[in-house]
Amino acid sequence: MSVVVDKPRGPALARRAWTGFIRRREASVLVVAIALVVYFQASTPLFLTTDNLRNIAQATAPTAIVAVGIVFLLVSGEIDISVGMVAALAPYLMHYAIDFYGVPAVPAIVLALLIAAGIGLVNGLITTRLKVPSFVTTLGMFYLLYGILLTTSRAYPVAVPASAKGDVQTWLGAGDWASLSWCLLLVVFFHLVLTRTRWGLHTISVGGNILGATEAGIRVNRVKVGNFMLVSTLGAFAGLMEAFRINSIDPNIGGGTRITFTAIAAAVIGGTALAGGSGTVIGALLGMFVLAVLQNGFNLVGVSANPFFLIQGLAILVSMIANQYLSRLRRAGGS
Amino acid sequence: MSVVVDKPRGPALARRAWTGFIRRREASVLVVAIALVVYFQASTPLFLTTDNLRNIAQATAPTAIVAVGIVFLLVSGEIDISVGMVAALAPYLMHYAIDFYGVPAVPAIVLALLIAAGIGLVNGLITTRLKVPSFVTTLGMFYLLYGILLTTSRAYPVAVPASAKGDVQTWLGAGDWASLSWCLLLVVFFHLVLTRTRWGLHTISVGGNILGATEAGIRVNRVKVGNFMLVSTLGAFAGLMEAFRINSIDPNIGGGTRITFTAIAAAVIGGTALAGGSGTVIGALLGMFVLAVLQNGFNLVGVSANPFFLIQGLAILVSMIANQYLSRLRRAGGS
Amino acid sequence: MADALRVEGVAKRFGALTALQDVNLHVGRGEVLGLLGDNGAGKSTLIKVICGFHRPDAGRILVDGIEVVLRSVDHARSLGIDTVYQDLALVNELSVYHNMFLNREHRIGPLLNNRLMRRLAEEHLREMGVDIPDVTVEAAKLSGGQRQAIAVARSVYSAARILLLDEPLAAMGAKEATIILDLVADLKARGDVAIVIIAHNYAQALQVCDRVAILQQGRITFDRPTAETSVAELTDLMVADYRGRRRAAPG
Amino acid sequence: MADALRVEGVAKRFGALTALQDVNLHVGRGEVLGLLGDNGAGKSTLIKVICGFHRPDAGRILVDGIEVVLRSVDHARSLGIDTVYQDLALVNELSVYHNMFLNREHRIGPLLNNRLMRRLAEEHLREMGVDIPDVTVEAAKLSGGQRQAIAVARSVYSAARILLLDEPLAAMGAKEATIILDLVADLKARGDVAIVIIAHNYAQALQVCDRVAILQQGRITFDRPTAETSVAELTDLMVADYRGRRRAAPG
Amino acid sequence: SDDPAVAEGAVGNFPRTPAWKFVFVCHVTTNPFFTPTQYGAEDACKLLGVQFQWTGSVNSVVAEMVDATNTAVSAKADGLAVAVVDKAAFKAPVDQALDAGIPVVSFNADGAPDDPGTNRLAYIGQGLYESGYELGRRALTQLDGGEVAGFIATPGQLNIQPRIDGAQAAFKDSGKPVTFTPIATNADVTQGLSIIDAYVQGHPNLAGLLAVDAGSTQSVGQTVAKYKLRDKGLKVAGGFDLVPETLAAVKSGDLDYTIDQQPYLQGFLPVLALYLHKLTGGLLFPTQTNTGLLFVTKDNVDPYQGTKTRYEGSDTAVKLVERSGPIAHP
Ligand SMILES: Nc1ncnc2c1ncn2[C@@H]1O[C@H](COP(=O)(O)OP(=O)(O)OP(=O)(O)O)[C@@H](O)[C@H]1O
Ligand SMILES: Nc1ncnc2c1ncn2[C@@H]1O[C@H](COP(=O)(O)OP(=O)(O)OP(=O)(O)O)[C@@H](O)[C@H]1O
Ligand SMILES: [Mg+2]
Ligand SMILES: [Mg+2]
Repeated sequence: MSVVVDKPRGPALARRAWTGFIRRREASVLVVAIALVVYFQASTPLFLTTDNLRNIAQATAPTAIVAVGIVFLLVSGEIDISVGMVAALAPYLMHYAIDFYGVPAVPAIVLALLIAAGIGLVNGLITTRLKVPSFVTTLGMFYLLYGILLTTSRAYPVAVPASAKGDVQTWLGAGDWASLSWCLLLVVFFHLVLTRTRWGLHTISVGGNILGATEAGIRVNRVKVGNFMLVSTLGAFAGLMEAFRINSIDPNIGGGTRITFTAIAAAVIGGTALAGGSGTVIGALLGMFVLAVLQNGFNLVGVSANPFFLIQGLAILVSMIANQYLSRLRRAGGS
Repeated sequence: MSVVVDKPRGPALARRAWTGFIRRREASVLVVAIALVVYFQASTPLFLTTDNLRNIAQATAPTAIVAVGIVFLLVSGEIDISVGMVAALAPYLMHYAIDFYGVPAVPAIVLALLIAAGIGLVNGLITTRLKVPSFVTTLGMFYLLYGILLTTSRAYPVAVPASAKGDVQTWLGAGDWASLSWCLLLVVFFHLVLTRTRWGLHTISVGGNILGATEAGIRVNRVKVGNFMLVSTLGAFAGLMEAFRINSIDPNIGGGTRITFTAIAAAVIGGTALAGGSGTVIGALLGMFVLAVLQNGFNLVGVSANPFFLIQGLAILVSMIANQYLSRLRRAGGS
Repeated sequence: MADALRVEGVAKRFGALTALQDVNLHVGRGEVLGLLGDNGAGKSTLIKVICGFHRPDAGRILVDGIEVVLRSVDHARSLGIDTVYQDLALVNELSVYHNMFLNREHRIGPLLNNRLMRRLAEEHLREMGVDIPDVTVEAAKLSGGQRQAIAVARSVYSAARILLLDEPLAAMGAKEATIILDLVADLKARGDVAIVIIAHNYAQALQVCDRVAILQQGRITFDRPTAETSVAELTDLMVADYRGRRRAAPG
Repeated sequence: MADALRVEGVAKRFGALTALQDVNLHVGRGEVLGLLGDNGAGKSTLIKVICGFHRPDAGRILVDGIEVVLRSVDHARSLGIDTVYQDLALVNELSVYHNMFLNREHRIGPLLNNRLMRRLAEEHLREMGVDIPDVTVEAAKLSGGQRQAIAVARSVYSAARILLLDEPLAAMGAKEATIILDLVADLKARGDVAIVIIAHNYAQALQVCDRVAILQQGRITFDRPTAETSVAELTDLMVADYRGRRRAAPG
Repeated sequence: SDDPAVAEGAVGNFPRTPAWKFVFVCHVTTNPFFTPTQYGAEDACKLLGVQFQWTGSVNSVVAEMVDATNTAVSAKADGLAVAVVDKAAFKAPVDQALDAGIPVVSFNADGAPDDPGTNRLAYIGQGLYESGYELGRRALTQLDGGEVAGFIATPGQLNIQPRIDGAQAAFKDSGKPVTFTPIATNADVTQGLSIIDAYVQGHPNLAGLLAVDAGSTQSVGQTVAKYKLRDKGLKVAGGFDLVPETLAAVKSGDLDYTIDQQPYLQGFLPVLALYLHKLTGGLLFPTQTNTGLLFVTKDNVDPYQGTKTRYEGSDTAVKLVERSGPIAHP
């Protein structure tokens, strides 16, 4: 069939860069994010101060890290609503290990991450082997972990263990830009994993066409279980970072389902399909950034709680309609 | 190809009834539900008292009604997380109409339902026309409605308007078995709609194969929008019923996302696929019943707060693993 | 009398790719037009333009001599246009008989007349020589040919006046294909249906078509009555094109 | 030397439906076996049993004379068994070239070698005479024949030693079909590959097969060298069965 | 609430001041408990020609509150009132605010009972733990032993968990043979009602029913009425907050008491304290203020029930509440 590909006219390089940008799926969310930044900076000159950017970074990073895992899991066609509870449990696990069993800080953190991975493994096995829908599996796991958390912690916050203070705490969350640095590192790494490795390709295949993936010999269960483990581990990491940042181990880190919910929203805003088969890690970061900017910006401007939600709701609708409009433009313009 | 269909041996009628039962997708959840009832009745003789059954009925009915709508929407391939807020808003809308604008009770209720349908319409149009993913659309709508609810109600509960007391209140929720009756009525009706009408068939088609449904000339957007309207209206109805039952118009009716979340869980437990294309209304009712029995049973037994969640989580996991096991047995045995 | 279906100057682009360009076509009532062409030539795209699935970027479509702007598949169907899609448009989650009557359900009042549809589905399948023991089974469980049979039955047994068949025989066994061709011939004999059929098997195509058109790289390059061509000529034409390009291309 | 592939007494049931019953089959290295049969006869089911997708309810499979219990498709692939499925097993969300190398990706260290895969995909498609201008496009956007070409290329260009092709030509144009048959002939000429090919077009099948087997209602009813049969005989066989059943059935 | 009233001129006997903006960081921003608190803040702001912003977290997510506090510091707020529900987490943000010259008071919650944690200038409110303790102590005046259930909507959530811990401690400290069982209800009041209903049925020998949040309290009242538990040996029922159903239950005797923490003052007084600190260049230092706790019982419920008032959150209108007769005293 006949192919009439548009040839770049004018200065080729700039044009190619532009088309390269416009073809990326994340382009439209990025434009929305930039528009929001411009809007808030115009509303208040405080928006782009270092202090405030740090605030935004700290509000974006942990949820974005969870969102990275959620992207993989959603792309593979599953969902995990227990990850917020893993985030809350992980700092307690570290605390128990250090304060009750005398484990040094770093091994205690590794232990907490390993246990989280184990939780993901259980979620994955129940879902893939015993065929319980992942929504239900992880709902059960959510309550189970909530119960464990409440009974072991007596539902009360505790201080960060002394041995974890200092460098460990600074590097793992308390430092001004620590959480953002980790977040960017993980986003870049997992962006590569999703787009440039077999694991990513197989994750997409499993979510896009599970029958086809099985027929092609992909071990679909292994891929799914792996992604369950990934999301739990990242959730635990985000929880630890938050505990270090707020300098308190709190049963409400993650807010129950809040962090999961927001991470899913970030992923979907960034272009991940709830039904699986497609998604982008960078998009999820941008999606989370958009949500954090909306939260921060209206707070900075000084909107109070009750009207806040009204405005936030409207802002989400308007910016997401703009986002879809832009991405349709993109698709019409691109190939 | 050769067909060797098992012929019924023994008493044909009983056998046919049994196969008819076993072939139903809801059979396995029903077995789980019955097992739970037996278990709790064995644990405490109070379980099957009228008082307690009424209590279970009242805990099951409103969420099950929302779950009916959720089933349709999930089957059609979309999701609505704003419905809990619609449930909270609807009683206030009635209250505003009655107490501020002097509308009589019944028209005020109808008005509240109509406005809810309008909210569903907006959700549907933004999702289908403007192509915003429904998770994001309804997230925005959730916040928007929350803001409207908070600013107009000042987050304070109000009493049920005098003109809505009496018969209206009794029939619409306060009566001992009112909510259950409505629930069963709606479940039966919408079970028929889903399985025996064009609307149901087209809903399944749209969620199962949207491209194919479009090719077959089904107006997919209309089907989706209709289901958004359905879920919002049912949400409003559930909210009104709850306000009448607890005799207070409270911003925490529905618990924000609690009712939505539980309704989705009920639907999924009952056999509805999160990814769309299949689901059963009766299954969702049974799913909700299972969740309500678990809650009620352990409360009746007297499990205290912190371990409660642990036990509930385990119970959900165990009964859902049993459920899947049973339904695999069923499929192996059936056609 | 005007042609049942006439396509004038239709073009369709997908982004930078031009799938159809200045396509002209006509089919009369009681006529069967065979549409041939390489993979990716644009045949299915043309069908999807005619059935209201795609909007053309240019050109017009005339039904019974009257120009129509097709807003949707539904709209096209209300004009009597019915289609067997290459991808079959089946819903895996629905039973065989519901698929067969999808969007053309028989009803009693508001309720589906499942009993009737079941009976008719069994009849149709029997007529087509396709053996599906239980029409209440989900479409997902069927074999490739059984699936295609349902899609074909859906349209062939409809009251369509313009029938578009996109490779209706691709997955059919030799026997089943013969039966379906006979059914098409029956429809043609009725004299009031215009049929467009896409086929890669030229022998099968020539057996039932009155005219044959070839689509190449989005353009109609050949349009002649069946009597004036042959399997050999058609095969040659396609292969000539292939050889020519092979010579021209650098690779 | 033992047959490359031998199937003994294989049976497969789906619930109450018996899809395969006591199937025996063998293919040697350098041999092409044509598998024919009505729609729903069980051909694809047999392929899926051999490739490790379905577990047989009875019977055994021998590869190079050694009995194997296939735990998964992956396991079968590790034994050199590769398949073109009737449903193609494409992932719509992935690009053409990623689909073509799905689960057989070329890599540099842990990263995919996209450049190489892109180049090879373009080469393979060119060899097959299929025109897909941009191999980075998603598979969802392709025409039916283009999709099938990817699925066929995926297996034909693999290093499989037992190749199972389930209607690999169903959606292919006349030209493309010829080329693919030539590719199969080339593989056969290499002498170390055993090939099973399902086709409804008997002429095409006979052109490349050494032996032809017919599957009817889940049983092998015919297995003969190509030289001892003909298109006419095969067609007759199928139709005879059809007529016979027509007479027996009450409907 | 954020009235754009700008100090055009001086108010009262005060000099003209900039339109200072004070930020309240609350742990449950949309909870009805704090509706009168916001009115209190609003009224104080109107009075003084300043503004306030009400922000924080909906579900007592500390990280969100810390974010909101930091944002307020970035936004150069003129004063902060923070519900310090976690003694460790707010230390750094409060110090940062103080370093930036922003006065900070805590309201409603002030770290742990033994340790405020932060360096806030003063605490204005009534401790959550203490109020829970009072809830239990009051119950102990009506019972000497037996089973007591304490209902909590969301265990682990810092707006109410300390209350239930306080109540539990009160029973323990009393040394009386009381078994106290905390029971989780639900953020959704309708579910909470069903849960309490089930628990009560399963435990016919209950001596006391307590609740630590508005939803659970109203549901306790309804359940007591429904099963006529007063006739079945229930000795005490009580809880928190003043929503209409709760007041009706107190009136009818289904609840013995409900605790009014005077939330209006928890909004009004912080604004006043911050204003005076700013006004005097820091000379007037905010002082520790106990906003008190009041038991609403059958005897004094009438004015609460009869009057819809902004000062209890049940009305928005600004109007004088008349009273007459002697003021009850011991
Ligand atoms: N939705 C779409 N988006 C982008 N490109 C498309 C789309 N649909 C078809 N195409 C492209 O348009 C061209 C024509 O496709 P079409 O399906 O019409 O071919 P066809 O003639 O039916 O081929 P086949 O014989 O293989 O079915 C192909 O190159 C195909 O990749
Ligand atoms: N997963 C399944 N569940 C239930 N029945 C199945 C399943 N797969 C196939 N069948 C049934 O088994 C029989 C054989 O199917 P199969 O796909 O093997 O046929 P086939 O010979 O490949 O036919 P075709 O030529 O139409 O592709 C059919 O009746 C089909 O409906
Ligand atoms: Mg085509
Ligand atoms: Mg087949």
